[in-house]
Amino acid sequence: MNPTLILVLSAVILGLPTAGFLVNALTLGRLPRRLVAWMGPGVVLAAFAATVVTLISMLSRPATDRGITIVFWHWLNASVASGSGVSAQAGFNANFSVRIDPLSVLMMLVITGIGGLIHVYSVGYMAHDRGFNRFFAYMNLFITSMLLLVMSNTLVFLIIGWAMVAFASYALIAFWYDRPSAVVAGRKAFVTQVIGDVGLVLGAFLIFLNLRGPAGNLLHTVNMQTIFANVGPGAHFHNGLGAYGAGLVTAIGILLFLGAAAKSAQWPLHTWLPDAMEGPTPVSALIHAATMVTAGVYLVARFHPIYQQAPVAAAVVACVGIGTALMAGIIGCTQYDIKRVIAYSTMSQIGLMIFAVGIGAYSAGMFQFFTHACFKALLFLAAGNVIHSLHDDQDVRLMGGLSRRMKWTYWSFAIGALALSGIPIFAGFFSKEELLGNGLALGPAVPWLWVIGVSVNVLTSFYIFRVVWLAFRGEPRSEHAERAHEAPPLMLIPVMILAGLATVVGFLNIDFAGFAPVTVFSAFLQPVLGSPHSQASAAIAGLALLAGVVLSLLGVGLVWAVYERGLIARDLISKRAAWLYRLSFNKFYWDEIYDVALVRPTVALATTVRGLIEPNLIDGAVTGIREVVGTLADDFRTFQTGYLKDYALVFFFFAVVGLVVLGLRLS
Amino acid sequence: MTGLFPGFLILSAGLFSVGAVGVLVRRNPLVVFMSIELMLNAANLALITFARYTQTMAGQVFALFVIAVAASEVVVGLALITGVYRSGRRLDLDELSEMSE
Amino acid sequence: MSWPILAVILLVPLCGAMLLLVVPGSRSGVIRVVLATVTAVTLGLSCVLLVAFLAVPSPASSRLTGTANGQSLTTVHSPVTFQFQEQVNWLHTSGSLSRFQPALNEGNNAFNQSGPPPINFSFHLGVDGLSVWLIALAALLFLVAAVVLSRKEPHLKAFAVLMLLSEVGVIGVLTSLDLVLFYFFWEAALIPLYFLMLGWGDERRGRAAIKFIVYTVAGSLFMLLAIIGVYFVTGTQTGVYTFDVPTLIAAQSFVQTIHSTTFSLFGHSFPALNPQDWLFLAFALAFAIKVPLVPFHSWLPDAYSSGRTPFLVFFAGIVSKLGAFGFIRYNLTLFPQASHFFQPLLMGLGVASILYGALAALAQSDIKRIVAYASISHLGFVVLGIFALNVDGLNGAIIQMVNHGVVIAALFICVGIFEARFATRRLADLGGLAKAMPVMAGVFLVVALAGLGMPLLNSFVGEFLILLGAFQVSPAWAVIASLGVILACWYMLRMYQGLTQGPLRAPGASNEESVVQLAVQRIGRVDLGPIELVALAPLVALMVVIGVYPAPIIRYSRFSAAQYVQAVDRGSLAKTSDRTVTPPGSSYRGVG
Amino acid sequence: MTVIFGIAAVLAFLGALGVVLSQRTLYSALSLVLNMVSLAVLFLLLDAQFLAAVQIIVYAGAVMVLFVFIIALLSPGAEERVRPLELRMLLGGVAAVVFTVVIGRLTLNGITVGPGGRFHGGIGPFAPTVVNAHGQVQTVGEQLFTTYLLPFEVTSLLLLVAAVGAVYLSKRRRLVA
Repeated sequence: MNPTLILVLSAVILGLPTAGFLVNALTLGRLPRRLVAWMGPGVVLAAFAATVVTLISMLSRPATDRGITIVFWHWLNASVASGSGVSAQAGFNANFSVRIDPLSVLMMLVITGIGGLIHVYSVGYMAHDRGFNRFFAYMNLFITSMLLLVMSNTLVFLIIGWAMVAFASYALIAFWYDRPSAVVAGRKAFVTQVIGDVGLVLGAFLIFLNLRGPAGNLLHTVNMQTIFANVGPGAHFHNGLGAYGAGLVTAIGILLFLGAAAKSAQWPLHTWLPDAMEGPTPVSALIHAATMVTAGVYLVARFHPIYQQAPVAAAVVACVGIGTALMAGIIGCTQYDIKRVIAYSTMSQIGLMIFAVGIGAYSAGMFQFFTHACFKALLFLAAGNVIHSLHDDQDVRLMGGLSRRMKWTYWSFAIGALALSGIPIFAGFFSKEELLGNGLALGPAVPWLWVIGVSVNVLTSFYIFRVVWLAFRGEPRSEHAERAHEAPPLMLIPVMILAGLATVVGFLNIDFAGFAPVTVFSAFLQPVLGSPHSQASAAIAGLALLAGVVLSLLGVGLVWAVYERGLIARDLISKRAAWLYRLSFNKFYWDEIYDVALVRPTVALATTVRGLIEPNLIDGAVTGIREVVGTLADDFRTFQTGYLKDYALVFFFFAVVGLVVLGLRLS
Repeated sequence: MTGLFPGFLILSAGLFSVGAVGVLVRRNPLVVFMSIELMLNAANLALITFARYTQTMAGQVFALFVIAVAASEVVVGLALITGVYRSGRRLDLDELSEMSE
Repeated sequence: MSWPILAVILLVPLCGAMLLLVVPGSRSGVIRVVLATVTAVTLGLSCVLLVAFLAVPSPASSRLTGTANGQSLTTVHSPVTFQFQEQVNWLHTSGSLSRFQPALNEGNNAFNQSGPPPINFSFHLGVDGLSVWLIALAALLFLVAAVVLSRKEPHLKAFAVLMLLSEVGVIGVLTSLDLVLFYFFWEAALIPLYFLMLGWGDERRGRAAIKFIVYTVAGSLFMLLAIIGVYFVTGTQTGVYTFDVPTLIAAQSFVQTIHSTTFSLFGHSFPALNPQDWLFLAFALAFAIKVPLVPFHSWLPDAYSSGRTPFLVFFAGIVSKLGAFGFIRYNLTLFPQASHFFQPLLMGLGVASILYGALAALAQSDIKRIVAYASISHLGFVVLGIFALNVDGLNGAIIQMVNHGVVIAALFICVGIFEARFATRRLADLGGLAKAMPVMAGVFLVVALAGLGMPLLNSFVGEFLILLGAFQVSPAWAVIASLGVILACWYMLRMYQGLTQGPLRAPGASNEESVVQLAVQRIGRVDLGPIELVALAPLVALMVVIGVYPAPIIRYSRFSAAQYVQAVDRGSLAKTSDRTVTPPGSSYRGVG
Repeated sequence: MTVIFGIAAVLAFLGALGVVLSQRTLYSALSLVLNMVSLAVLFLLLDAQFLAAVQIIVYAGAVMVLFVFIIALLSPGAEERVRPLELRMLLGGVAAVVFTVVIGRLTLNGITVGPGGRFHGGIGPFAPTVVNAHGQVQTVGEQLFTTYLLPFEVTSLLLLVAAVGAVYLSKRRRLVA
């Protein structure tokens, strides 16, 4: 790869969305809408084109030579060389550099490609919105931040991108800022993300302060390539950090995962994602399905050299992932808001990806990310069409019978649902089954995590087809549903492109333990993520594959039985196992728990500080001193007649006293 | 002559005390001013005494300055007193006070 | 630089104040023009200083030859060097001054003389990488304050004169290299600030001004005693009787204070405080009040919530930095051992300020008070960074001082804009204003994000380095301090969202038109006016530039930061190894 | 010599008492004149002829004339009698007596001048004979215009300010009370 070419290309890729944002922001929303409608998606699609050029240029090189690091500028350097009476002191130093390699290019392709489609869709979706320009400013800012996140070769800039996407996400969730619920949801998302950022920052500190080079010298670097090159076996972190002891790498792994969990809505930092559906639907598709929420997966995959050294941390990652997948699946079955169902499905699917990268199946996790980006964006955009035509109704109980009125949308949504459920030939089938298959050979507690993962399949296909049935089939249950109409072409074409992608991209990687292997995808990522790991034997893998498909179909069958035929009563669960239903419907009460355990104590503490400590203790101390002084002053007050001569008298009197004292000493 | 040295100083102290008492007890601003002049003169006497007995010039020169300061003080002070008188108030320092509550 | 640039920087505002005295008070336009010109010239000069600072090679450090407890003759260099030094002897009490003259350029043997020490102090100015930025920041903030100063401000002329006088005081504090001169400027700055606080602001300003003056004067009295104490303690131990800062810093190499004596309490034995410790505490008290650190902060919310915007721009922006500046310049260099001894105390106070300020900000209903407590929280970070006593912490603290000045000034301007338009400071009274004032909402968003430490904006750089520095000393403190970042996000968003988002409301107005009408009636416009934009633009630009490319500031500060670390490390030769994260030999400090 | 000193001292002291104790302002002023003339005599005794002359001219001449003018102009009536044994009077009187006694004791017992005396500073070059040989006025003048030039100039400034101030204050307009 030609460094100059890559420099220019990456500058273009990062610069175009930035420019789009700046132009929109600095003109203070005065640009004509038509211009913005071209510029907003235009910059992203142009960045996509540049990414494709990068990809082509990369593919022309041998697989061993597909990574390149480009330094843009020195961000800061606090080190001092010796001289002028100062001995050398090493301080923090960091460059702004980007890393172009297969993993980052894959992420860039998804971000700019799917992001571009969603931008185009947004032109239609937001056409009548008052904040059209503001919307595209934030969207472009998000693309920039997300690209920064995945391209950065410096830990600090990864953190910067990490926090900037959080801001962009906040701004877009609270985009309709006159809705109080949107405002609160935005704040919740932002604060949760900042918690994750802090974890990431602390992890970065640990790496920076403790990483040693081959000679045993401290490296003090935030350059990610240097970090990865030196964390492998034989070049360990130094374990001298007092209380951290031998668990240093584990601590780093857990701290980094704290950031990943916040971003990817994994337990225990997951509660913001469903609320984030307050934002416009394209936002949900772009940020809360395709790109930002998968950043956690990217982070763990990118830092796999560290997780390979920290099996405990990796196991924690895997367990949290699979646990979140199960929990979100259960919650998704009882929700009525169409976007929230998809949001919980996102949480669940990302749980599976996190599980994959936790057990070491990095390439499988990334493949699931890739297909998921296609079909989940598809589902959100199709749901967006529905919501748009129903005038912002999101409750599936108010829908019904839309398949006749919105045929294209219906079929697209159905393809998305099939892909999500992992029904064969659709993208999700290839990625998810491969991913789950790894659970039979890798990670902790084999094969029990696989058992959980594969049983999530039932839930997945159940909740998504439940939405398909409730929303699209049957009879319309509201006026809006009766008057629903198909979306305009601008919003339909991106949906259909995504539907096509969701059907075909699975064929990029067919890897079922030796059945007709096609390994385009994993071979592409191999230079970064290493070879796919040994799998279970072909027979067991085949059985597992079969089990997965059967369970998915079981979910669809259940929906058919409950909603189409009425063979099983709808309220079976809510009657027989009311506690389970309530648990699911109330999202396992996490919001309430956090409210009681964290939010309220903090607010109570703050109120105490303001209402009690400030006026009584702090000001009180001051007032107390003043009162003591004041009382003393009252005693002396009889002297303060206000007559100048009395003051003079006192002065004279004491001057004489002083003189007497002096005189006695002198004589 | 040397024997008179304490005499000059005691006289100076006595004059100063009398002047100080005058400042403290009299309420007529004119008399208070005169008492201040008394105190300044007492100080002058001390200055000149010391100058004479240490055979230096500084005391005399400073006595000269004191006279100049006293003169300017009287000028301004008397102007103030006439001003106060013209504004129709009684010439009584205690009644003129604005500092008492 | 062949001309005394520092003295000129000091003189320009002073002459400006005198010039303003002859302008008739009714000519408000002329007054504003003169004020803006004078502050702009000062800013220009400080920019010249910035440029020249890097061009001029760092001078050879002050040398001092002396004996440690009369043992042997050694020569030490002052670990901290200053540029653009200007020195004029001001007052001395001995004819044999030359014997005691600070040994700036050649070593001398001013030791072991008998008899009472002469008192001499000089008009000695100089800058280093720490103060050079603060001078520029001060000049900028005074210019911004001059811009936002309304021509309808009552007693405009008095305000302008007092403002310029306080600029003289502030820059004097930053440039003086003589303890007496420093104290003089420290107090001189107080007087105009007191009158500015007393004369302009809301109805509670009187109480606020009294509180402020009592607090700071109480603190600085202790400092005055300590200045005299330093003079004698250093003098008796090393024979160097001087108020000259570089000489004093060099002389500390000879001062031996070991915590050898102990006293016991409740069965534990504690090291007894020695004179150095008391002097450290006296200085620290003065600076802690000025910063302010948490138990000493009670003057601040009242002062910040009652003051007028232009006053707050420079008062909150630069005056609170003087405390942090004092910590670095005087506490670290003059009492290296005590600095190490009290490191846990000061870091603890820093962390306490961070959390306490953040929590208090979270519960306020008055937007100005939110900003006031936010300021306490942010300055806690600065102190935390300073007393990490390492390169990263100090660099972070220096850059954070600049950042905080920029951010807090911008926040007060923003809050002042809302207050001017809707005549209320209650958060609950306002809401959804982004609809009525979109530009303002955008600018305010950037400012609020900078306030909560958003990456690619300036505060992030400082907080990151400070936390990194603190982490090396104590991971636990750093983790607790980072809770402050989370709380900052919370209270800043609470204020930003409360003002600009949610349903539109303002006192006496229910819909968009009436809100606009109300504001237009009151001050003629609703969204940002050109003057306000001009005032905010440089601040916002600085936030972005420092955040994206902080290298230039670090380029100035890192050399000085390394010097200060070296100065304070003189006091910890025994403690160095167990304080650093890494074992000796390959220390992070990279000795050699 | 001692006799002259005794007479002048008694007169000066009586004059001072007269200033403070007289009921009428005019008597006070006249007592002050007596006091000043006596002081001038004492100055002569101390070999300060120039200052004695200045004392007569400035004080007894200019200042006292000014006082008398003002008294005549305002003709203030008799002040009410100082209430006897008022706290003020008592404290002031006691302080005054103690002050004089202490000074007296100090000077009689302690302070001596000259070599070996407790009064430091040594003996300067301006012995009366030297001064008189050079000329009293010349000596003072030389000192004023060399060593004490700056205070001298400042004093001239002070006089100017006082003059301006007096003119300003006595302009015919309502004064700020």
